Amino acid sequence: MTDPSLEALLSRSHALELLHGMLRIRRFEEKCAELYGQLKIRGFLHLYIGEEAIAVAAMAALEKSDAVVSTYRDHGHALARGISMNAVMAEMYGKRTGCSGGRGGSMHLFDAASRFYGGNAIVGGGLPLAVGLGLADKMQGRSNVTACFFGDGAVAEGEFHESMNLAALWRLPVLFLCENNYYAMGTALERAQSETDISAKARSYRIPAEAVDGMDVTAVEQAVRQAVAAVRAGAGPHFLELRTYRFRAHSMFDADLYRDKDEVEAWKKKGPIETLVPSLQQAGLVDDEEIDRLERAVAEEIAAAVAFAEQAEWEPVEQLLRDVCAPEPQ
Amino acid sequence: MTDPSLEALLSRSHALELLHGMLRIRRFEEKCAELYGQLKIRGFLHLYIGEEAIAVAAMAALEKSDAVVSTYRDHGHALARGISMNAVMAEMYGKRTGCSGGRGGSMHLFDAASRFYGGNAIVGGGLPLAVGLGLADKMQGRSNVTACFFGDGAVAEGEFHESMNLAALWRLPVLFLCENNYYAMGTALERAQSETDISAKARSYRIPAEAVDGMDVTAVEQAVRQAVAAVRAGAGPHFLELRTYRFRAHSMFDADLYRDKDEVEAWKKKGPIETLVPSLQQAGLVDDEEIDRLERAVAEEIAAAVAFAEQAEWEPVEQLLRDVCAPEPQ
Amino acid sequence: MTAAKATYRGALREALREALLADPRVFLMGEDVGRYGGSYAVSMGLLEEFGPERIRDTPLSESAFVGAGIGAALGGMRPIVEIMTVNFSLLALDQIVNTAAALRHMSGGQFHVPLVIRMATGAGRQLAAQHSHSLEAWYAHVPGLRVLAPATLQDARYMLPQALRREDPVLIFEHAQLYNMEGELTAEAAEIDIRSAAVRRPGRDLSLITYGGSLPKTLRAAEMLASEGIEAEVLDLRVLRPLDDRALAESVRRTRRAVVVDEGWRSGSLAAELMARIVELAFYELDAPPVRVCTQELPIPYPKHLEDAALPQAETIAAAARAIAKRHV
Amino acid sequence: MTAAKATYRGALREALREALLADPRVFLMGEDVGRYGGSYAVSMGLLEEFGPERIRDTPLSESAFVGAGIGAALGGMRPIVEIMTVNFSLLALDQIVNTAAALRHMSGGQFHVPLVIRMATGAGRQLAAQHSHSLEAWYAHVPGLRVLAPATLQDARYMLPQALRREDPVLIFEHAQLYNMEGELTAEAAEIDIRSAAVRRPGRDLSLITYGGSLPKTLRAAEMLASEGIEAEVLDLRVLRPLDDRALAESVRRTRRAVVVDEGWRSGSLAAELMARIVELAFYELDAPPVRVCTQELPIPYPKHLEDAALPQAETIAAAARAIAKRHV
Ligand SMILES: Cc1ncc(C[n+]2csc(CCOP(=O)(O)OP(=O)(O)O)c2C)c(N)n1
Ligand SMILES: Cc1ncc(C[n+]2csc(CCOP(=O)(O)OP(=O)(O)O)c2C)c(N)n1
Ligand SMILES: [Mg+2]
Ligand SMILES: [Mg+2]
Repeated sequence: MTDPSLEALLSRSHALELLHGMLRIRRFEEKCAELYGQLKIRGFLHLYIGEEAIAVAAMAALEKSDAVVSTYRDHGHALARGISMNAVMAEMYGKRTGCSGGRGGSMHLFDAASRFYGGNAIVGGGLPLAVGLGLADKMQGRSNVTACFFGDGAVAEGEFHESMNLAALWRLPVLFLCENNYYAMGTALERAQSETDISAKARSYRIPAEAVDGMDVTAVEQAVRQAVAAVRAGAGPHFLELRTYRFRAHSMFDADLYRDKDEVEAWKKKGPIETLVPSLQQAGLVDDEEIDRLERAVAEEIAAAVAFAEQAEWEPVEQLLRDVCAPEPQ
Repeated sequence: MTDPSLEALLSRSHALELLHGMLRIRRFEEKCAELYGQLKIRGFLHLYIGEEAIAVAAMAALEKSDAVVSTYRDHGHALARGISMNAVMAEMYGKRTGCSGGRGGSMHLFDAASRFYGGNAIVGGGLPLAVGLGLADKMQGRSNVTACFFGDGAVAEGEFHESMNLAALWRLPVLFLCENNYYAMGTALERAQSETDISAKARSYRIPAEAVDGMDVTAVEQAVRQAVAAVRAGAGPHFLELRTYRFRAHSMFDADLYRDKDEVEAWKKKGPIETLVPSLQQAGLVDDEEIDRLERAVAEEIAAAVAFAEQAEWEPVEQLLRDVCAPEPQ
Repeated sequence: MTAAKATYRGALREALREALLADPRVFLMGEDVGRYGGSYAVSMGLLEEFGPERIRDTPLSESAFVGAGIGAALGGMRPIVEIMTVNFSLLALDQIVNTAAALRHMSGGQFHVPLVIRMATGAGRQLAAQHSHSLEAWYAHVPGLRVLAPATLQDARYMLPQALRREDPVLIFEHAQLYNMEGELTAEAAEIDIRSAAVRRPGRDLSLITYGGSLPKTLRAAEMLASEGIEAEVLDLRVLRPLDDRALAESVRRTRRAVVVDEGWRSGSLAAELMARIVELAFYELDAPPVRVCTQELPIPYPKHLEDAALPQAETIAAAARAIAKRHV
Repeated sequence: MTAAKATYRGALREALREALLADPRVFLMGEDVGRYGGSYAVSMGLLEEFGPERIRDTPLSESAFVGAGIGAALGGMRPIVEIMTVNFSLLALDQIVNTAAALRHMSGGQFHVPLVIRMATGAGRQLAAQHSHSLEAWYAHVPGLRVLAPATLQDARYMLPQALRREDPVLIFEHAQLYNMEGELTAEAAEIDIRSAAVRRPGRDLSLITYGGSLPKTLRAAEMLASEGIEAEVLDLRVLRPLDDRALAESVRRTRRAVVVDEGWRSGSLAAELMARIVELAFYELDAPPVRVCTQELPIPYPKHLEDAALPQAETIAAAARAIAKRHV
């Protein structure tokens, strides 16, 4: 695959694709929040709203044969990766047609077909997994890339350190994508890290690293494309710190008392959809009608997904113990 | 306490003290190896031979009220810290008069009187402990320093990362002393770390760090004194990488097949005693007689320690369950 | 005896406040205990009252901050470390087992670790496989630790001061399903110890033995049984290590029948240990084999009907009891 | 049937060699498995034969390299991860419990983890508190895992290929006291499965139930008992999860008396689970309460006389057996 030029990236149809991708996530999650209020979705629900540019741009830069490792904040990654909205919504409901058979719920979206190795509810828990996926690719001479998402909070965990070192030491084809939204639950980055420049931390393992404006979908896509190309070419792991912000509370249980209202409002203005739409409009690439059309398409997709999830069946209780282990060989 | 001048450090009596300290460790461990062959000492035995300058110089720079956290390679630290050789030798035997009541053996030397918080057989396990000791000192407004020893191998562990960050973030009075002997068991540093410059790794947490020739007892003492002064003055944690080499195998079970004989021989020539003695002789500060006197004193101390350990009693089996928990309050 | 309306969460918070007020060596440390107010809102307001030195938010680094708690205890403080949930405690297990629990013995009694570790535990909130563990049995296996499971408001309120009086590590498991529990809290702390089990409901026909989040379910089961003429005694273990053999033996010898209820996975559960002890203490006095009601052996699934089916419920407890109960015909 | 002199260590090494030769997806990864030859010399010589890609030394980072093993298994490899000893496995427990064991169920059956993890376990070599754990019971508690404890040369040699044939994580516990064990090794692999317990010595008077490093001690105890006229059956569990209930029930129903021998600390030991199962499976057939011989509840001390006193020994096993055995008068 050749690297499309900046012009191509900015081409109207591609821009609309990215916008569409982000709107799908945004509206899907707004719906999820509503469904949570209606007790249709239960457990923990972590919204990605505000961070959509990262998932959409990163997935655009990956191949189908690449692997993705996600976190508990995984709806955006899953949708952008191409898991059908029906399957994701059914999973949110816990229905058997969900992308994890209903077993996982919001934090545990999985999809073998798109090599989506899951949501992970243990902060930092996905990093060693990504290292191993990269190791398997390298040992088997495949030119896949494993993209590993994690938050700024995960950077403090020991598993981050061990995984960075292993990936760098063995020059594994892993792309680390740190979604730095400046908070781990209620703990601000500067109260969690002695060194708040996360990409500098990554470089201390001799991993090439760069900080990117995570609100700028084009900037993210370009950075990910370059990094993916380098990783695929055998340059070893790469690291991107994607600076972003979550517009909503950490989870549905969070009263969000630890962030300044002004800070939140200021970031919302910088949002990935909030900034892309006017810039496309100014460049004359979209008009209101086009936006309406996209919004309608998204609304329809979501309505269909809700209907799909609503009508889907529950897994019968008799199957509770299925898939704990493989059936005993005879 | 004021910082003694370099001249003072190099003064004859101090130089002899350092040499004496190193000889005590060297000869003590040579004796231990012999006793291991005689099955007097059992379990694991990790010799510090070659690394004596670090323990001796570091302890010289610490106050009695400071705390020390060690590793399973702890004989040198314990002796230099001032735990009596009798108590250490009795512990090697597992006798009740040992510095840990005989319970711990070689890897678990403890001494409350000198705030020696022990040998630790889990690589990296002492680092969080040191952070906590520093935290207690800081919260209680005491100007103590906690000196934390660990090997190059520990640097790869997650606990290293988490501890560095916590100490730096909270500006705790901890002095990290990494004894880089270039091997973790049979694994050479360059096959364990993507970044082999350990002091650079420490700096990535915003901890002031320096690499020091760990074979030069004077250089180590000077570096530790400066670092201790800074830590005690409230500058937060400091880090020293002390470059050294172990002359013996990792443990008594190790056939030492992974190191080049020439490499070992070359390092032996750079040994801390091997280099200090001729330089003192050249400077006319010691003569052969003086060295003999030191060696005899050390030999006597060791002989006494062996006799002490030999005649010491075993803990009666009836006391097996003592000190698992405090006695139940009435 | 005055009694006031309270919640389990509020009782825990009051206990923390009291401890912080009473002893300057006490501090609380953990992820999001401060600004956020605790992931289960237990420490809400304490940062404002006691400041960031004593209500200390930590980075996500379970091993280091639990180890730092151990070190701080050694250094003369009385730390209370909150591990957000038992699920994340796996990352700190090495520090707990190899340092906190072992240090006193290993050092020949020279050092000890007066540390309290609190954590939420248990399933029942549809949090799925990685957030629904009940690993109390693992901790109760480790010599050197004391393990508590407050299942009532009174215990939530008064176990902590007792724990802080100990010279060795004490782990307190707060079942996540209990935080919202409401009830009356009396000022009677005198009866609270951290050594003994408590009979929460007397009964002569069989013993239902449980702890923590399973207590309310077990009490419901006992009511169901009572309406059928079976008088079940409910024994709340309260202390999971060391277990109160006296209370266990006393109850089982009297009722001669026992059902152990435990949210842990069946194989290797704490219930197994209780079954073993019942047999060791009262084999010849049993009129029926002791039985256990545990969580089924699978990672906890997200959907409610499957989660419910996986966990012990009042109905399954009652059914197990019926199967072995003495009938008054 | 050909038989050759061999050691337990050599049998393990042969199994590794065979696996590496048979399947290019198999590789061995862990601390010092390569240049050093394995801390217990199990993999000595394999680096020279198979090269550093397939005999892969790792940095000291238990969580990451076990997690990398899980990822590599997901990516189509058949990794064998060596954790040097069970003591360090605590640092990798999160990956094992929350990822390896849970993934198949949590993903609705889409992903599974064909990973083998080997580790040394147990005490008896005067390695003191932090290097003497026996935590098999913890792993045997976790749904999604299979846990093996080879106690014979034959099992050391032939369990691995069976483990590698499985689609889910298999943990193999090698007791450190067994590595030097010598004996005859036959080429008969056919009888080796990883589902069933094995009677290592038949007997009618009582069942001694054990596994791993306690098997030799238990067999010695059985000999002592035999010389006194008590014929003890010795059941080697071999598979600690899932337990072989059939074999357990069969043996205990026949002998009507059982002693469980387990190097774990008594409270919460695997022995507790076996006691519970014996009662569940055969309560009415028991002629005496089942008893257990476990490790005493303390961090293992260094001196030999204290370590010996802490651990199960042939004498203490025999004594426990005598106390409940049927006498042929
Ligand atoms: C090991 C572990 N510790 C604690 C938690 C509880 N927890 C869940 S999310 C979270 C914050 C993570 O922050 P970050 O990595 O920045 O991701 P974000 O939520 O901002 O996307 C915490 C503390 C957890 N899930 N896992
Ligand atoms: C967590 C842990 N993993 C593995 C081991 C086994 N082990 C003991 S010492 C050692 C090497 C440590 O090397 P280093 O930190 O460089 O210290 P050195 O022995 O060189 O002084 C290893 C792997 C251990 N004790 N703890
Ligand atoms: Mg964040
Ligand atoms: Mg080293």
